[in-house]
Amino acid sequence: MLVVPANAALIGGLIEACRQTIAANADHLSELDRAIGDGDHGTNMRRGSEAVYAERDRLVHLPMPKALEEIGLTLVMSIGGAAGPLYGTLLMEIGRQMAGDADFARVLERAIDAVARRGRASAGDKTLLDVLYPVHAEVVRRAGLAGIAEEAERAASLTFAMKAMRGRAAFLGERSIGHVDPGAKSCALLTAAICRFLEEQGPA
Amino acid sequence: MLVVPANAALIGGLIEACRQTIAANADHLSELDRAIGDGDHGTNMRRGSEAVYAERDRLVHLPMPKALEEIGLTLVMSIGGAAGPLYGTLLMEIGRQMAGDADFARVLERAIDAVARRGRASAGDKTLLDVLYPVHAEVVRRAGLAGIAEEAERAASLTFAMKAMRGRAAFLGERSIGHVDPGAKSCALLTAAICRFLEEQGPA
Amino acid sequence: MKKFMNKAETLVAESLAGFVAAHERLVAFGAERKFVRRRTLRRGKVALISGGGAGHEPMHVGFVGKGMLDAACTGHVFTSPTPDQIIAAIRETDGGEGCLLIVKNYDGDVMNFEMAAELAAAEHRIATVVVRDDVNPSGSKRSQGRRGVAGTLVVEKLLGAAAEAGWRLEELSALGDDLNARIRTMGVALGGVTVPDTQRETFVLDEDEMEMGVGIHGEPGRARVNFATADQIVETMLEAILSDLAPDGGDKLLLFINGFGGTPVSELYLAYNAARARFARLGVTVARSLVGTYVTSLDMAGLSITVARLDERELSLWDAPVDTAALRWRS
Amino acid sequence: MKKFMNKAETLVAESLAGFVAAHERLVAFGAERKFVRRRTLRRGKVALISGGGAGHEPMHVGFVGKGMLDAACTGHVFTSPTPDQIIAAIRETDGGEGCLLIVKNYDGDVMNFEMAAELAAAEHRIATVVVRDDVNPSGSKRSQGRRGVAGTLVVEKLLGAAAEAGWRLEELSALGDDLNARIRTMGVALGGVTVPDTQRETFVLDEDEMEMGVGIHGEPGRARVNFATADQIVETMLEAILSDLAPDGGDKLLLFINGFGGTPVSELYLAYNAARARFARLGVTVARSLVGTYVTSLDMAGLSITVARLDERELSLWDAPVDTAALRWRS
Ligand SMILES: Nc1ncnc2c1ncn2[C@@H]1O[C@H](COP(=O)(O)OP(=O)(O)O)[C@@H](O)[C@H]1O
Ligand SMILES: Nc1ncnc2c1ncn2[C@@H]1O[C@H](COP(=O)(O)OP(=O)(O)O)[C@@H](O)[C@H]1O
Ligand SMILES: [Mg+2]
Ligand SMILES: [Mg+2]
Ligand SMILES: [Mg+2]
Ligand SMILES: [Mg+2]
Repeated sequence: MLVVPANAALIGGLIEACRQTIAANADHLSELDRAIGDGDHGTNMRRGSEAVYAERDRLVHLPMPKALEEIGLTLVMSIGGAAGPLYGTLLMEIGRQMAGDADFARVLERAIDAVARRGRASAGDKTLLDVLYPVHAEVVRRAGLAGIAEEAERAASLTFAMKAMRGRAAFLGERSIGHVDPGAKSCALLTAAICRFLEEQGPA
Repeated sequence: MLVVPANAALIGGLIEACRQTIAANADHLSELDRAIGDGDHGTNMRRGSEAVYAERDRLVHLPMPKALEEIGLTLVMSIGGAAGPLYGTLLMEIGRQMAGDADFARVLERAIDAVARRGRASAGDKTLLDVLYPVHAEVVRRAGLAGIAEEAERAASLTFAMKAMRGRAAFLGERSIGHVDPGAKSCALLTAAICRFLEEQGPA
Repeated sequence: MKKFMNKAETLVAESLAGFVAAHERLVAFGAERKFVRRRTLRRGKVALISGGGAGHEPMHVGFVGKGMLDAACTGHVFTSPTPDQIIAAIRETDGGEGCLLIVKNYDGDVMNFEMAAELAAAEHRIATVVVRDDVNPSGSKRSQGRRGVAGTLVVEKLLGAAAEAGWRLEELSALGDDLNARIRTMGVALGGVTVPDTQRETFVLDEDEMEMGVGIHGEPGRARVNFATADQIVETMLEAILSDLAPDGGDKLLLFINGFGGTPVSELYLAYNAARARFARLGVTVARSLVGTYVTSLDMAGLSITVARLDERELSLWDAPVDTAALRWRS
Repeated sequence: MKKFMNKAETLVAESLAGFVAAHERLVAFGAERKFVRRRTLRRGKVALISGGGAGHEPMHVGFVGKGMLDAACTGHVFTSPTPDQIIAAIRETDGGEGCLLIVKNYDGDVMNFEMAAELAAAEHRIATVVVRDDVNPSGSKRSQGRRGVAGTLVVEKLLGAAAEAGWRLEELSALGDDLNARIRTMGVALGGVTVPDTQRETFVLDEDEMEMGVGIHGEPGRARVNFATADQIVETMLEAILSDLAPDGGDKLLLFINGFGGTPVSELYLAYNAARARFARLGVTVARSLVGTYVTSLDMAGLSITVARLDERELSLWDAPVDTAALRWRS
């Protein structure tokens, strides 16, 4: 499906694409978090993406699975809060699974399950899982990159109507309804950025 | 000069007149104090006048000198802050001096001196003394009640241009210039209220 | 927002450096300044480690010292510490009797401490107590349950004294879990807080509004209600706490009025007075009291009330000597 | 203005009642609740009495106890106590060795304590120390001189320890006067305060302004200047303090960062860190430190820095045990 560029360029490009989208949207993410959380999600994500970016020279020379696992570890050790263990687990698990399995849909499924276990969360809890599950479904049905990105954005916006069951927002009860979940939003933004980057790499 | 009403009515009337003018102007006095002090002069004066008012049944049956001394003591023990000892000393001293001296100008002079000693203050320091001295001068030159009241008001307004040398306002240095001193203002208000009351008592 | 700071990125590190310098008799930085620990560690006891986001000072670093914590890990403002900090603290303080992690029940804290415990499990015996004292349940059975708020101080004090007295890891962990059923806290905010990173207020209230049932991160509470007199506010809060805690006449209660950072201690004492009057009318005895600014939400105006039902043994743990920057007494 | 209160008239009395109830081990009300005193008075020592307006809590009631004050008289908010309160405290605490009155240099406080001393002089030996630690002189020779602000804590701690050690009235009074030349404080406010009685703010600042050289009654300071980083603010303040205090390399300094009520302790530690860094660059040694919210201006955002030049004997007085609600340590 995709023409994969040289490994180092690919890893470096993904790191840069993620960093850029977070930098551009950090204030918006914190704004969302202020409504139903503690207002730091953008800052947290930026700290994580900057930490990864600072290590890119080392990371780009690793094989892809190892690179993803290391990126996950860096996220865990730099972000803190809820987002750190969740995004960290996602990337670490993708990396680990990739090392032994070529089927990306299955890799992603196992990684998402690990995130759900870490967060003790399920679909509909108004978290980043509400983006990850639909993204996985698109991957399974081999949707194109643009379709995946679109679905991620749509899924994030659907969290608007949900009542939070996990994370700080859950303490708000009914008052959490009517706001997009910051973690879902960052997840959609990252998904879209990755899809866009890969699309640019691939043949038209 | 004055026709003095029955002692009890006079004392009661003076207490009531002072209480009324303070009640009506407390907010304004605190406002003045907020600009160059700590914003409580109106509250302080109201607490004092209410305390005296609460004891009026006892006070009206005392001879005038004793009543004034007792009013002073009540002010001292209820107001606190700078105003308490100053107004308290003034009234206590007037009462004490009156007991042995029929010349009100001399009585007032001695009482004002006691206030100045208590406050370690002189004319021009931007305090209530800057009303008391001119009032005394009017009493000495046997001005009418209306004239005394007018002079008191004028003297208070002159504190606007003074730089405070005593009290909290002194810590502001040059910044104390351009505001009427709250203690001077309350002193003028009380003087005017007393003059007005005595005028009403007297023959036309 | 005006705060005494240089820049948001270094604010926590600078503040911690000041804390450690000001209390050098009691505390020191751990490896790479990842955590704050007692200056002198005692072997032969279970190590107590707590931590959480910055912004709750003096908690937790202020509770490091004899009779309370061995180490505290501080994250960014309102952001839980990362597992590497916690692992470093475990490595440095475990004297062979194992480590007890005391964690406030926020998903971020729980997950980071959990990852640290997993990663350190091969080399250390580790148990975790998750503090859940907030009266406000999230209203759903599937939720993660009650938050950990000011009651954390009580848990850390009691477990700290027990650890000092030689209790073993399992005993400490069992007491911690048990205390969760007997400590309840409710918070009220008179205003939001400004998170230094974003320089924006978490929420804005009118002059006649307050947020009831808030946590300690400047989050909105369960309901925005009319501002009221101290007596009324305290009554509402105590009602919620007591109906949840259901003490009977014989219970020994600990009453803890905690300021959120922007409320002066004079108002806390006034609220304490209102609470005592209310308890007196209810015929409930207050056995121990604490009033002060201990578990904060930056400079938020507001307070929380914590009530704990304690038995005689726990009262002696409370009374046991403690020598930390923020809490200090002899028995 | 949102404060935890019932009504302005009873706010001080209710808060004091809560304070006394919360610290019944340490303190009790004096006759007619006119003052707060140690629960157990010790005969055979000079009695130390202080007081002032309410709104500075925990000062002074928080400093009543072994090693510090014998009694504290509290007035209305920002209003000095009345002579009858002070006289009652003198009567109840004088154990035959006389009374030392510790008074902050505000005309209201000075005059009320003076009247009390005059009225009680026939029956009691009384000396008065007027604390004058503010860096800001009023700028004129004829003025009443420096205000008494947070340095009062230092004076009360040192004299309290000395009184406990059996110093006589004249000796205490001499030390108090002497300390005035060696303690300097400067305050900065990030906002005004709302006086509960009038419900109005004493002054209003823009987001980029601060008041330099403020006292502890919400009064404006000597100058309104641009807000700056913590490092810059601390540098400006230390410069003013040190140029006034003129310590030389050999002096032992006490550094005290005090919060005004609305500033969280994390920011105080950050400021302390900045001050330490500055001292290190100047080659000046800090021998003792205190950081916390001790001398307040209701809930004002801001802090003061106090520096004291102490000799060895005074350092031991500082280190001597103290057991009060707000200040507590063993030597
Ligand atoms: N238990 C959980 N399971 C899954 N996702 C969660 C959980 N808790 C929080 N999240 C996600 O994390 C986001 C908040 O992240 P962030 O603001 O960085 O952390 P914190 O809440 O600790 O401040 C939420 O919007 C939500 O998507
Ligand atoms: N030393 C002094 N001598 C004379 N008058 C003084 C002195 N100090 C203060 N005052 C007067 O007292 C007034 C302030 O009174 P008030 O606000 O009630 O007391 P406080 O300053 O203690 O709050 C000032 O406006 C001034 O007129
Ligand atoms: Mg957040
Ligand atoms: Mg005043
Ligand atoms: Mg957070
Ligand atoms: Mg006053």
